[in-house]
Amino acid sequence: MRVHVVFYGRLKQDTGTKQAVLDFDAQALTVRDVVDRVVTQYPALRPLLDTVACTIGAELVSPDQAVRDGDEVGLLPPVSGG
Amino acid sequence: MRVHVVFYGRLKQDTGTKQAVLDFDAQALTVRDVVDRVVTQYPALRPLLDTVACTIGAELVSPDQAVRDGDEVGLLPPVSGG
Amino acid sequence: MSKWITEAPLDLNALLQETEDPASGALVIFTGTVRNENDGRPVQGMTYEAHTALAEKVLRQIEAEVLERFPVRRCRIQHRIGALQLGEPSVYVVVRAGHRAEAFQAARYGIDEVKKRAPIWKEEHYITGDSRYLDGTPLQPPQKEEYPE
Amino acid sequence: MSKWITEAPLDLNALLQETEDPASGALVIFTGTVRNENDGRPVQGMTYEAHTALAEKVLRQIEAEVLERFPVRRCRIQHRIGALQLGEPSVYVVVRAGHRAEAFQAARYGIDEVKKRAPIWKEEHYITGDSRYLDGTPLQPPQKEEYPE
Repeated sequence: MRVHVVFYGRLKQDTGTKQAVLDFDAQALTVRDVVDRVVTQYPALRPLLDTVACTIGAELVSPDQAVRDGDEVGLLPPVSGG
Repeated sequence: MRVHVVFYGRLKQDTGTKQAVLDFDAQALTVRDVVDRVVTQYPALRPLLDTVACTIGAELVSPDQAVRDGDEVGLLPPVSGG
Repeated sequence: MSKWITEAPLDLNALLQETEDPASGALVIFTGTVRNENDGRPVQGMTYEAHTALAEKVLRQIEAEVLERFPVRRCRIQHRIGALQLGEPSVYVVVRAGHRAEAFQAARYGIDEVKKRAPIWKEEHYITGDSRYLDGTPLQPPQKEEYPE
Repeated sequence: MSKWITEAPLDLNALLQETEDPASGALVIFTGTVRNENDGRPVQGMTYEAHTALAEKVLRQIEAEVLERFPVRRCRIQHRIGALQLGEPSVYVVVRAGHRAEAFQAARYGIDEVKKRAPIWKEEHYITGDSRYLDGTPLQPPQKEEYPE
């Protein structure tokens, strides 16, 4: 399975990139699995995880949400609009 | 002494006029004296007096305020701007 | 066109330009507009009348009070008089502040005081052809102490 | 130009036209503008970034909530993204209601919710040449019950 990860806000600075493409061997995958892999690859994100929310497409999702092949998973730090 | 009285808002309807010119023989005159004369001339105003405020020129004045020859005295009903 | 009372249609963009302030991060605007009904009666339009000289003084005073009582940086108030059509703005209160909480509070205070203290009257015209002056708030005469003998 | 998230300069007059309503007598507008300093540091400009698809959904939700929770008749919210200069509006919340109390409350609710829930981020650029993402509010993940298995 291939998952596209997009970093928003300061997470782009923390990772040094806007997005990453991750490949998984697993048959079933959750958002939590994706986040675990992202943190392995970008350890700078670990201390921020408590405040990071995740999306699939236009939906906020919980860590237990299933991820399908080709999904775009967003990692969203605390928001500061307005 | 000659005093110009100007009616605002509903007081124009209650008196049927926008203004009145009043002549007084007195040497000294207060706003109260002017109002008394106005009410004599326009008895329809009597029940409204408790809620009417008075001006001389651009100033809100108390009933004890002295009125001079040529002053313009405004009679202002409750306000409803906005 | 006076800065406070005017017969011309109100110009929000002019008020926004006039109050421009790079140190403000929040802007709150209140506008009153003419409604198409009141107390269940269909309304056709509204005529506003003012004691213009006193009204200008009162609106200036309220602007100054807003700046004094709230930590805000700009305040402009403008009221229109004359015959207004449905939907037309009758009054603008524009407040700019560093942050939003005080901008909201100050704008609310401004319009509340305008309604209580500005010598302005509304005559409501109904589609039935008749009209009525709306009830309002009696103005308070000045306190005796302000006029020492 | 989207109705909720746009890179083009925001157009208040268009929002006012879009929300025109002859049964409303009160209009409250909140605007956020880019300030020239923050925490004592001189600011040169601000870049706004959004998760656009989610942000549009959230702003629409907030508009609907405003209409549901308050006795108001119109609500429009629009947020700009991209590079903004000092003084430029970043967000508009426009509320029309019969009367002013509810218009003020609803507009305040609208902007408070935008700041808490819209997936939008500010990067502040200082005149010293560096920049910083501002701290903010963590988004809440959906409750488990919303995704029954």
